[in-house]
Amino acid sequence: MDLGLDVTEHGDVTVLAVRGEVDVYTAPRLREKLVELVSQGKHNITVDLEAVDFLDSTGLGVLVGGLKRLRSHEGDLSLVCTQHRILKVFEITGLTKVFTIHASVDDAVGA
Amino acid sequence: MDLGLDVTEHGDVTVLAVRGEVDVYTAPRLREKLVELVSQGKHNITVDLEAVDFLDSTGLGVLVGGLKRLRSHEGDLSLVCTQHRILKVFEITGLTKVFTIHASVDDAVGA
Amino acid sequence: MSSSNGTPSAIELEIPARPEYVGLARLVVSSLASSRRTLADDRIDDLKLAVSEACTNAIEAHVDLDVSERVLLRWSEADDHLQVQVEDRGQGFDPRLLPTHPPVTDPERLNFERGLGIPLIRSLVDRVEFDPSDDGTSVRIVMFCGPFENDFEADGEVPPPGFNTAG
Amino acid sequence: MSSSNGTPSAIELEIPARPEYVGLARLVVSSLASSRRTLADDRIDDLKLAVSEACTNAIEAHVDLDVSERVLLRWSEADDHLQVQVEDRGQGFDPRLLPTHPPVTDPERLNFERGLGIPLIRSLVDRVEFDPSDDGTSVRIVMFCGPFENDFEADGEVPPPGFNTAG
Ligand SMILES: Nc1ncnc2c1ncn2[C@@H]1O[C@H](COP(=O)(O)OP(=O)(O)O)[C@@H](O)[C@H]1O
Ligand SMILES: Nc1ncnc2c1ncn2[C@@H]1O[C@H](COP(=O)(O)OP(=O)(O)O)[C@@H](O)[C@H]1O
Repeated sequence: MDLGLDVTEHGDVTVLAVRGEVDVYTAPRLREKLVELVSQGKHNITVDLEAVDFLDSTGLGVLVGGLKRLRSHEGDLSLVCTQHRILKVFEITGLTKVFTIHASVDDAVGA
Repeated sequence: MDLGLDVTEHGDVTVLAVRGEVDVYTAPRLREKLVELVSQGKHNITVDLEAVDFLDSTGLGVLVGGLKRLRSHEGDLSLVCTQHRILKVFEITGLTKVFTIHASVDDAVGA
Repeated sequence: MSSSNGTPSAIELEIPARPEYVGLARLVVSSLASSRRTLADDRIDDLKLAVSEACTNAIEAHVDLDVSERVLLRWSEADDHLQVQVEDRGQGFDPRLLPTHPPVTDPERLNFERGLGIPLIRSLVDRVEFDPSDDGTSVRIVMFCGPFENDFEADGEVPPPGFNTAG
Repeated sequence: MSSSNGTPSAIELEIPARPEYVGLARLVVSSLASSRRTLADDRIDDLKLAVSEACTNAIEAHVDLDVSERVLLRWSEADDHLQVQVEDRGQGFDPRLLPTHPPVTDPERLNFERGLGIPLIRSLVDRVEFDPSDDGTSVRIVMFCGPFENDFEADGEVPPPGFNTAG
């Protein structure tokens, strides 16, 4: 089971595009990548979830942890997500009110 | 698990396009369709295997049975197959020498 | 041959209690659920996520124990529902004693990276029972389907009990 | 929890002895095999077909028996090979007594719609053992992989022993 993690810079926004399934097996890699980006001074991160097939509570936990870490650096972690089944997980847990969720990477980096 | 079976007429050749997995569960439906076509007087049948994802010995058996039935009516059953992994099953069992195998439906109906 | 206690039509998958096998459990459940024509695609996704959460908890329950412990997933079907049971050999827990989360608007909310699994399960499936014992935990998940599907269909947009999303 | 006799890292799938479940066995085997990076795609296809044939035989061995009988598939891995065992509770058979087919150029060849499964298994995998007993049959399939893969790789184009393709 592969987890794809691609980083691109858009002005002062760092976009982390995630591909595949985020679960208890793969989430640690996502966490490490976020920690690495923050330690490189990237404090404005958008996580693009459009190519994610599956996201569970472990994945949610990693994103919440990333947001918390960035806020402590006066930064932010936002999301790109339009897939119904992924959005639903944020809705059920009330996390749509915690994260800024964009409809596209363009929206996110222009915002 | 779905098995798709589409019949089209090309002059005096009847093309049966099979889609999906042919195994012990689905092969009976393929057999019934072949029997039905023969009983309708279709004695020149090409089975198009290009959209088949999986074919096992049960599927081979049904095709051999169909060929036998058609030969007894002075007819023929040929195949369309270019997929390596499907062709391999015919090669291993020596059935490439029993069936005429075409590279396309056009080849089969023009032949 | 392993013990086939229970329904003859049950399907059992036994995996080592390790994170890399949760994906296999999901694959098996979604394959079985989609051959059950009466379950809509989004309900299959719900079931898949719920089972994945239960398997994750089962695997985590073994973390401090013998790594050779195993997790059993048992699938069975009836006319009007399907059932997935996830069994582990962990230390058990009391589902009534789980903490509730602060409101999402509370800055404290960000301190809760964990504890989202069981509320998710509760909200995604039609029925869930936790049966902890000294020998481990059995989680029984039920999805109604077939002729009764609509009667029991949950609305995924409404936050379930157990979450506090009020401002 | 079912008996986990044997390797702690083994994965077991137990299905009812019915044709509709062979597809699930294939799905599980190909998913497990593809997470094993050292096995090439065409070898995964070979393993999948061989296991499917073994499961089909196991299911057919139950046809006249109690329909509630079950088939067990056990997956295990070692450094240089992976192994799939398929166990049934059928009447058993003697693999040495299977008929050989007439040459493919013989018109009689068309009378053999059956009997292609075991020769296929033998040709597709690196090692296969049939272990019939009064209680049923166990088929053990081995594929070498990892550092030793190339040494053992079979050439799928060559007709295997057991088939007579000579004119
Ligand atoms: N199968 C289980 N065995 C033992 N404890 C469990 C089990 N499932 C859940 N728990 C307990 O319930 C807690 C809450 O679970 P959950 O809501 O899934 O969140 P998380 O797993 O992220 O902590 C877990 O931290 C664990 O202590
Ligand atoms: N697991 C099994 N239990 C009992 N008999 C078996 C088993 N596997 C194979 N056989 C016997 O061996 C024969 C040949 O099997 P095979 O080559 O797969 O062809 P087929 O299944 O088409 O007959 C079967 O017809 C059956 O009599």
